[in-house]
Amino acid sequence: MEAVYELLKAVSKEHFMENMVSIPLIQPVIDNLLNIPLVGYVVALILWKPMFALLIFPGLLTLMTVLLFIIWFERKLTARIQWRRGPLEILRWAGGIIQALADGLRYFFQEVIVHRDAHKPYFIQLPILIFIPVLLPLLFIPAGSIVGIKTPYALPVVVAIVSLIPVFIVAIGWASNSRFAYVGTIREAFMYFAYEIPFILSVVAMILVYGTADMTAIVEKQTIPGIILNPVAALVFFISTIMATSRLPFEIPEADQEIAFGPFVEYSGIMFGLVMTIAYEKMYILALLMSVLFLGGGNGFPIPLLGDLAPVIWMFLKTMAVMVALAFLRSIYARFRLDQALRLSWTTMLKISAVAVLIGAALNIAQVA
Amino acid sequence: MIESTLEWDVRIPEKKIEEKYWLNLKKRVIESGLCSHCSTCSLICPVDGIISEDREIDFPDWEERCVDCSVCVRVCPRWDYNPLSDIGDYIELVAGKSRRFRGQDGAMVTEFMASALEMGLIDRTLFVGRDEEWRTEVYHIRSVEQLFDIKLTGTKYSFANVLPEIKRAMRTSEKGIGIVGTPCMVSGIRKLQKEFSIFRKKIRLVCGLFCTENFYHHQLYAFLKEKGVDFSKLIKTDITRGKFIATMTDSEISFPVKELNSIVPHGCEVCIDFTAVESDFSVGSVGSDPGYSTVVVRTEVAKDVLEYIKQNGHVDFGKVIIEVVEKLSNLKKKRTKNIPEEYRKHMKE
Amino acid sequence: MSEREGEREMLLDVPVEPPVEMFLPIPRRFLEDAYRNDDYIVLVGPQHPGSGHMRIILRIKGDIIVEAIPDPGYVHRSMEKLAENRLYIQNIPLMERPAIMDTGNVTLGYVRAIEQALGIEVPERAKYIRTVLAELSRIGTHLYDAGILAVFLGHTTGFMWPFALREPVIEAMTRISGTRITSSFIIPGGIRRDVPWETLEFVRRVTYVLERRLKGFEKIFIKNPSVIARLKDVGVLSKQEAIKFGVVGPFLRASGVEYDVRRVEPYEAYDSLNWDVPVADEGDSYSRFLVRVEEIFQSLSIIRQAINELRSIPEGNVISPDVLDGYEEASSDIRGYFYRVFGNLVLPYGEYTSLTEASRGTLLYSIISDGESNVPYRVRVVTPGWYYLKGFMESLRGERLADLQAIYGSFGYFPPEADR
Amino acid sequence: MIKIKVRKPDMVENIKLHLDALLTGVKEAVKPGTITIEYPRERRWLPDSFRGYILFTPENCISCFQCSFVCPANAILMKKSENNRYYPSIDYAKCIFCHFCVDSCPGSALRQTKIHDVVYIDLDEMFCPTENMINPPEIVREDEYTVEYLMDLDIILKRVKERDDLIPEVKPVEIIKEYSSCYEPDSCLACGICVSSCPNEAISITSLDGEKRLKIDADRCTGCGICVKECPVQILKLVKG
Repeated sequence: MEAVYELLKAVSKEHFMENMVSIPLIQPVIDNLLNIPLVGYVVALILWKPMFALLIFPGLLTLMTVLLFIIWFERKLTARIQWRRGPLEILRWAGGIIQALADGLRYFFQEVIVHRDAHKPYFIQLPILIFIPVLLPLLFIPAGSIVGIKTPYALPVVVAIVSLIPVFIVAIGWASNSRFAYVGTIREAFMYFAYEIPFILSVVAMILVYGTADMTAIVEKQTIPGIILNPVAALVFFISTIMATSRLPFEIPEADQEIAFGPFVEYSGIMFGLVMTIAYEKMYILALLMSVLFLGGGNGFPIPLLGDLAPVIWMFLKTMAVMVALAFLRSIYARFRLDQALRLSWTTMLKISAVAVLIGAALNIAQVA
Repeated sequence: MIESTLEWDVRIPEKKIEEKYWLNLKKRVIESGLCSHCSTCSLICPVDGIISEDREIDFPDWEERCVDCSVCVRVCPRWDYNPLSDIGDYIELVAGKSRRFRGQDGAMVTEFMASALEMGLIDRTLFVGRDEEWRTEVYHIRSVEQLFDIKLTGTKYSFANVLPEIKRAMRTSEKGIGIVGTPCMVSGIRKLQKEFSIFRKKIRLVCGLFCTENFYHHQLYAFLKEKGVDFSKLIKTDITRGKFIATMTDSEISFPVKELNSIVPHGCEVCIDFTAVESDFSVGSVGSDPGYSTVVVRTEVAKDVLEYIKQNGHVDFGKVIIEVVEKLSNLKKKRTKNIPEEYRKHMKE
Repeated sequence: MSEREGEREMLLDVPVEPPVEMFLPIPRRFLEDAYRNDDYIVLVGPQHPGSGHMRIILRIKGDIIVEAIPDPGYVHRSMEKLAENRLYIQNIPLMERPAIMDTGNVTLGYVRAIEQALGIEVPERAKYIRTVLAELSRIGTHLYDAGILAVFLGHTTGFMWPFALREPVIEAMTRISGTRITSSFIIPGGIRRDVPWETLEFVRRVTYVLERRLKGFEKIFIKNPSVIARLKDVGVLSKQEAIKFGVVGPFLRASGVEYDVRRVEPYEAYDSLNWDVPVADEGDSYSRFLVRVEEIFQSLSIIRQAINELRSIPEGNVISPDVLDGYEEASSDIRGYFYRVFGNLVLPYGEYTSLTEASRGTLLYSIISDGESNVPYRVRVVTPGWYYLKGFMESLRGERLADLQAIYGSFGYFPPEADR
Repeated sequence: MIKIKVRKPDMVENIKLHLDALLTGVKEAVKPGTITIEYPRERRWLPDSFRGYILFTPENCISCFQCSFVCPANAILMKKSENNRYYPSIDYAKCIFCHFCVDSCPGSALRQTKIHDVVYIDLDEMFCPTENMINPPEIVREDEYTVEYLMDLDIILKRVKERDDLIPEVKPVEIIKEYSSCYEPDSCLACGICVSSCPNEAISITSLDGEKRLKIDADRCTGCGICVKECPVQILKLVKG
């Protein structure tokens, strides 16, 4: 009886309203909506901070928007640098901004071909299962007071889950049973080992700097952004992000001119649409992480009218800045050879990340003292 | 600047039958068995309709294509047949053996043409070569080096398509053309030259061959095959002392030439010209020692070539026994009886 | 190779049957030997993920290429045979086809062989305009090859910029000849029509634009650290090797041999202009690329000088009167007389050979004429791609498989040109 | 001789080169040197000599076959028209736009246009008979602007709101009068092939008693040279007059 009561209390409107996103600008409208019986419940649920984090920011809605935007933006920016026009014909007056949506729709209606030699169940399941490690970190990333799951171990958990993604990609490559996919998979695995250590070390350096692994606390502590506190760690994190999302100059596993999109070579239709967006989703998560660790997350000028939404907007802008920087690199660099990339990460990057850890440790000692 | 005109006349012969000229020719020459397969008509036909192959001269689709221009009749040596015989007029009579070339006998035809090429008298000459089955093929010779090819020398006893090739040679030759042919071909060329001035200018040297008869290739081939001649081994055919001799790499087959009478074409039966009387010079193996060729030089042009040869010492000269030539010429003259009555009146008494 | 010294060779005793049902243009023993020694045979191509079609049969030990065997001919179109049934003049568009971006040089080579046969001296003005056209094609080809190299390295901007930079070059060609690439503008005895002064001034301005934009290109691609890392010390051909394997053109000069047909046997207006032959010593992929970049700048300078010279040559008279043969009206514009002048062109008997420095190296044309027909008896074309194919394959030896693209791009190998 | 020397860049140089590349990228992103043209809406200005679609004026054609003879791609077929004259028709599936035909045409009957974007439904459609060559093909023009590349230290795209005329005025070729004449009447075969080949009925043949008389009407002769080519004994020649 007690348990049932607890449960009812947990799913009641009042419980949601206790921990609700407050937006002073539209508060009267929300108040009115809350009074309508069924609608009120839904509104309360959505505005419940953990649910808001899951659905709106940094969750699904923003993810979708960012995906559609960044793909278009990347193409547009590249085109601009390359003296071209980029996607234009779809919704011409807006510069072809819904190009990615149109492409997605086309993928959706395209036939999905599973070739004879592929491991059929894995081939189809893995691109869907990969969304678990891709989406799960979103629950732990705070935007101001909005956060899905608040835990002191948020940072290690996010890093651990993100590190799972390459495992799925390797599995996808195996299931594809194609030479290009094999080569791409091997390259992915090599790259994975190479960038993971500097990546984790740079995160460790930042944990040392802040003395905590709770992301909310990290954001709160950043009166000076982390990038100024420990620029070396920021550099290592940024380069590892490039490697992890396989952007140029480290677009080695997917190298379309060499191995025709590597592990994803056999996919078509909406399945290709899914696997193609993995890199972008990963990029989004790592950009969020970067903005939390180095750019002060949701910190910024408070905007009283927007209330809890202000940090959301600041964080969104910072994240976008990181993503644009990543997209920008695509038109600047050529692709390194695999051995060069490996040498870079196992020697230079490892050294720099060690320096970053030392800086972090020094700062930690200074703080404690 | 060449004089040119906008208006000119062309004389045309009279028709014997009120039909196209081709039919006149076909009826009066080919079907009456006078045609010697010299192919002059095939050379001159403006629509390239008259075909000269290993069969009787024919114009298969004449009803549509023939433009009735009369040239075939104008050039045919047997239309108003003027049979010639004997040795004819000559300036010099020599027997020779070329030091440069190897041929059936003295290789004097090759030597004369090579010398004419060297002198710059002609820049092109037509020779007849053969393939593995001794089919005749016409070669355009433009340099002396080409003449060293063994396939070009030696006697082939079947009709060759020499004259139609003149048309092609005419277009590209600048100095002149030298032609080697049987007496009937020589007559055809002479008639051609009489009618059309460009041939007078271009054909500079005409060599006649001593000839008793010539055969259609398919008939000769079948005949020799029956006699046991292996064409893959055949290296030489010759007629001497009334015998046809086919020399092969390992053996020799010979039989009396009379046996060939069954396949002698009609055109040869009415021919009495053994030495090609109308040519610039004629060459044959008759009348000289084995390994030597008899040369009858008839015109100044050929005389010049002979002088050139003498100067350069390309040839070993031998003895000519004119009686043998006369004997064979007279032998061929016996065919006069085959010539239709109306043409015999042309003959000199 | 020094990296491999510490490695230990390992024999995997797995019974593997070499594929027998597949046709490979290599000796069967080679295949079996490779399988016995645990080497891989990797077939790259013929659908090459870059330009054109060509297969490279690689024997690989680990990641290192032990031997590379070319299998060209996928785009062989029997140019030489086709040329034997076309009029001399009709062969000009045909000879352009193997390398259409290099139209100026390939046409020039063929036409010069004809001119040699006919003993024609080309009018001064035509000579300079032909030089301008040839150098424009050279710039266009080098830019094209730079673009292909960039796309092999995954550098998309490095691909797009040269292709965009070709646009002014092509615009200049359009204004000169009336078409973008296959100009067929150079004809025996001169050029098809005179080029007005405004167009030449436009071409001169194009050279400045190119120079300016190439500076940006240098920063983003040529001197980009990632590009240097991929190209430096990769696919090295020493001076001796380059000579031994018969490498030609900029690739030979990149190995330290100063040989340029334009210098050795000057044709057209090259000996009256002031220019340099760029040479590098390293012979690696990067210097092969840099030599061509430097050649672009030299070409720009040549064009400028040629146009300055043209200022003092009066307009008109761009076709030699020797070839016009009674149709002197056409001396500044062939329009209306083209067939009458060239339709029955017959070369005198003999063999005529011309050497041209095309963009990718020495280009040889050899025309044999029988002296009487209006079609060539034989046209022999040896394109630079064919010359340096062996050197290209040898430079692959001992390199990593992933460097194949970089070396391929650094040679600017263009299968249609090599296969003809 | 220019010696090109390259060293492997050291650490400091490397960072400088990285920054150079990144800054160039940023510069282009801020102020791009775009040279792309939005083609159907804009059109590149083309010079009058541009080699595009070929137009035909039958009045100027003398049926000389020269365009057909010179075509390297065998794309021109001469077809007999209703007035017994032969006119060219072009197979655009084969045409390579070398415009040898245009340059060969002695009477300016063929002329070039700037039209380069005609769409055909299938290969058969690409065969363009004479009657379709007289008028320019139907093309839908969406362009409102004409863009010209100006070169003034950088590529400048000059956009003008006007439609470029795709059919330029071409100065006709100055026609030189030539006529056919015989320079060796002795060799004439009287075959009449020249008479039947003449597209202008300028040569006549009349039979007299035992003779044939051939006559060239120099005024009617257009100098096309077909009889010169056709004559089996090659005794005709074109003479300037």
